[in-house]
Amino acid sequence: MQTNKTINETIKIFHGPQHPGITGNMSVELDLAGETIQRAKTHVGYLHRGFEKLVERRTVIQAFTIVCRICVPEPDINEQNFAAAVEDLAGIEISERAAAIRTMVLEMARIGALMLWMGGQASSVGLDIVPQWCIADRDLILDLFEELTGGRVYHMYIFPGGVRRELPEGFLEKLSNLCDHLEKRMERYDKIFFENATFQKRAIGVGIVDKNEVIPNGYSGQVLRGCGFKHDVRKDTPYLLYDRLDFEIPVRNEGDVYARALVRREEIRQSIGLLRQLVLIIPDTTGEIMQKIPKHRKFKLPKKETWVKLESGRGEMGYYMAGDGSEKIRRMQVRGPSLIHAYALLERLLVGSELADVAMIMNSLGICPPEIER
Amino acid sequence: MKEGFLIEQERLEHEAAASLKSSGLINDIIRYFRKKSIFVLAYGTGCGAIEMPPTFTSRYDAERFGIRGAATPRQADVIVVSGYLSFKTLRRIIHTYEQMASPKYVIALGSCTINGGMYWDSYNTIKQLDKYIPVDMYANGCMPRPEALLEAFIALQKKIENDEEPSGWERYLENIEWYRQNQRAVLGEDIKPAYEADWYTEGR
Amino acid sequence: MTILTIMGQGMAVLLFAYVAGMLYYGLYRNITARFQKRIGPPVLQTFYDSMKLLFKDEATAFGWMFYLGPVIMATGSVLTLLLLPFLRVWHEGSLSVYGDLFVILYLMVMGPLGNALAVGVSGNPFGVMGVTRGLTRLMGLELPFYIAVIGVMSVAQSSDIWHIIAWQQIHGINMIHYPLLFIAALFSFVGFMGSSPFDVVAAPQEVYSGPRSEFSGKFLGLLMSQNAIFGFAKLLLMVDLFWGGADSIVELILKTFTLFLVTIVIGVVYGRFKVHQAVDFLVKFPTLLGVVGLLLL
Amino acid sequence: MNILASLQPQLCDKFETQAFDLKRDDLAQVIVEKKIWRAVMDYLKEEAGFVTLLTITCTDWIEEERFELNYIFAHETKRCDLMLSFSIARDGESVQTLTDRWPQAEVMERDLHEMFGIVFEGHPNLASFALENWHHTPPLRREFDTLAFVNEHFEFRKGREENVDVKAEAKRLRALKKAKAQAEAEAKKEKGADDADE
Repeated sequence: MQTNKTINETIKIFHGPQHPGITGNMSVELDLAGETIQRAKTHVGYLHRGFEKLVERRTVIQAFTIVCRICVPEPDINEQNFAAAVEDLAGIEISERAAAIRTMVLEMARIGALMLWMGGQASSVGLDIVPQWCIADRDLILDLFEELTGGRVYHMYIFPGGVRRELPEGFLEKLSNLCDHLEKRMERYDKIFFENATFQKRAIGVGIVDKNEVIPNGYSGQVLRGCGFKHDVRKDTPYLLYDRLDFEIPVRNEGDVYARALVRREEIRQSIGLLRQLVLIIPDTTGEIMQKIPKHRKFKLPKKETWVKLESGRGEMGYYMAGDGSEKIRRMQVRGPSLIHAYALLERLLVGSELADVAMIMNSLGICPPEIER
Repeated sequence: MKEGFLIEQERLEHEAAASLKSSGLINDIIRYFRKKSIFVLAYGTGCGAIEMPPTFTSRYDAERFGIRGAATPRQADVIVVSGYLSFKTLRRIIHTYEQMASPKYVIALGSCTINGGMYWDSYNTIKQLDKYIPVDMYANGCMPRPEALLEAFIALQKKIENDEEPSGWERYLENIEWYRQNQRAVLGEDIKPAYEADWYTEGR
Repeated sequence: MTILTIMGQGMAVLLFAYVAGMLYYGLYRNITARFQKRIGPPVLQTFYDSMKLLFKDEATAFGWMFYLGPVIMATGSVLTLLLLPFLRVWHEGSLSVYGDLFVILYLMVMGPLGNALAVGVSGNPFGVMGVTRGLTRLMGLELPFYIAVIGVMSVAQSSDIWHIIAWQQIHGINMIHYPLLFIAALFSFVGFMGSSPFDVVAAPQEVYSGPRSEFSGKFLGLLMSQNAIFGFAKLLLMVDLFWGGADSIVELILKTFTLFLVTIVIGVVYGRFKVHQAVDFLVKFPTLLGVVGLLLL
Repeated sequence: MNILASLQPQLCDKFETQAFDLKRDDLAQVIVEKKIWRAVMDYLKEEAGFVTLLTITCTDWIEEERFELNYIFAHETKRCDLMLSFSIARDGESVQTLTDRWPQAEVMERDLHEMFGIVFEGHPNLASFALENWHHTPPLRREFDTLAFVNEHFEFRKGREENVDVKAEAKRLRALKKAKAQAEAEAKKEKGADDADE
């Protein structure tokens, strides 16, 4: 009887898919009593394109062109994961130089994604000045990408066997100038955003993640590090050149929105530091940027299975891939961090918080719908 | 009391709306205002939505042309369909489009809206957007750059000012049967999005 | 003092307030854009927007109560404007001699009530939530503002705004004499103008666009025009109460725009509070200042 | 000491594993029979320290009439992953749910139910996940032909007037090139003959 009574007193609203406070095209079904959320349920599927089916129909090289579309804000992680899985199955070793360039691309993409997150998080508290600034700063990174790969958003650059193009002339110099610029800008963002009194008031103590369920439930990325766990795929199981680079894993203990924001701020700093190291390392690296790979129809994968993962801007992203001896991939499964964050975590965090916190919490989890439903 | 979208639907199906077709000074002035002020619905339907923030922020700054975001469909003039549409989103897009107040315009972004694009053999995306809702302007590419998006907006402004052909919402009213038939062909009989009322029965 | 002069003056004030409000809000967007490192819209953009909306269809039909809401709001703001002293030289032949601070304060609540009526009919949950937020915030906003107003009234020994202006002409403006009261009122004023950090009512990331969620076309255009007029009326009230009114149009524009600039600058650098945070803040800090100001009178 | 290398003898002693495939330093695959997978999983979770369920994948081996389910676990130190695989029949065989152990399994199992039609026993809510009103074959099964589905439900816009079939055009160009090369070769030959004559 008690439950019936509470149900009758609530309002049911759909936060999304058409809503300014939602991250991408998804929706959260909320039951509200006043402004407090009683129940929350995530709905996805608005972006389902059936990538896993499309990849099965294509040859390896054809599939390569569509995998980067799986996650829009940070497409390069998909290319790297796909390439790593194919290389693992086909037994291709990439050269040191290709690995260094890949590392650089991934770190640039990470900064871009974190800048985009900063815009979303700031606009969720109504600080409209921050997205205006930081999305323009992210555009400078996209400009470098355009020079390197020819594409602004989708690069299709990291290919199984290496990377597709040599660095243009003067690229590293521009990159180091960009690092200087971004470092200077970060001080401004500290003042206007991270140390802003209104943001602190809104973010501290909101969306606290239970530390006991972090590891078993597989939360990753900033959620993990915001709860005081010092884990990062780049350190735990180093891939590419990360074991040669020097960087710290930022950790905060509070587990709330503000802790995750500070972790991200520090991650941008660390990524800038990584890029600076790479600018020095890349000229000394050797090897062909592209290994010899079989031709289109002859690129066959053996009957084997593999699982690769890396650290994206939101958490650990993994690919499962199975070959069957033909030139087509038998099965590819994408496991993004958002799948767990948007369901197991978000639904728990929202219950008991207020409607005003929904956009804050969603942004701080970094939920990216296209990688949930592929 | 009927809900808003039901009234809108009835009006779409039974009654032809008055159009401001005849030219004259007053209509010129109205068209000038329409051209100068375009509210874009904040609905990122696909990957093209990633290029919307740059378009509306300080690098490309669409607001200098009078283009700004609007939160609800009631207030918006333009809906930007940014890329591929899955069935589930198409249902919401139709719903949203019918909630908007006329005159309203549709800008379709990316090659996926023209002929399926990358996802030509995908089982869950539609291939030609203009079979389901009328499109006023296409911006092609995968994905279109912010410049292309701005150009589409400016071309739309020109179209509004010159009042060329019947614009999309007029075509939608005239050919509502044809559009409905196409929509039903892919979505089934319930075009309105159906939400399963989950936890009331589940006992979670 | 004939009825014609009253009407003529009223129309002139209304027209001026409309034009000034539209330009101010246009400049608001433009100046904000400059802070955000971009060019920003033309100054007339708010005017274009409201005119375009006036020539648009509506997508909704909820019955006459719904249509009445914007009208009540517009009536409230026009009355507020007309009952406020406009220029000091226009004392004779102005409707404002009938006005009184109590009447004005009541009229200022009329807007949210009109909103509540219309939104209640539409039944949009976001709208209802926005109205609830607006009324909750109003409680917080009114407390420091009323304290400041009581202080000003008790100093001038009158609730007539003309007397308050006259007192300021003899003794100097209230802002210098009673800075604590002015600061208390300024906090509420920033909230009344709907500027950050108190813009909880129509927060797009939280409640869509709050009470306006269901309004489209002509109603939205009317609301925008109403907002411009009401914004100017609120500026006028603050100028009358604390800055001693104005003698000429130029002085009026200077004073009101300076005050407007303050809200712009505050709005740019702060985010949005939650409802209860906003009320908490207003009830604590500005109210305390106001009470101290009252005690120091 | 490598966690996976030390796990191998323990696991193989305790259970009848069909294979223990050490793929990389940080990845291994254990293949078991379906009847013991729950016990192996419990052992992995409680005693071997593989506490995190990362994902569940399914591969459709239609030739061998089986689905291969892969449960991918991560070690608590996050230094290595383990794939636990077993096979089920393509039709009619259900699997016990994992929602009682890991809450994130709920959405993964819903996904697999929708995409492959696998039934998970004891799952609280096998409602649709990404698709809406889908009455066709579950789309990720191999027998579902997405191109046929597309051709049945959609029509494509006609290409431009000057649009040419790429394959035919390539063939034509190749033939043209060949003919040209041949003509050149003949011309050269004739010229050579002429030269020789002179």
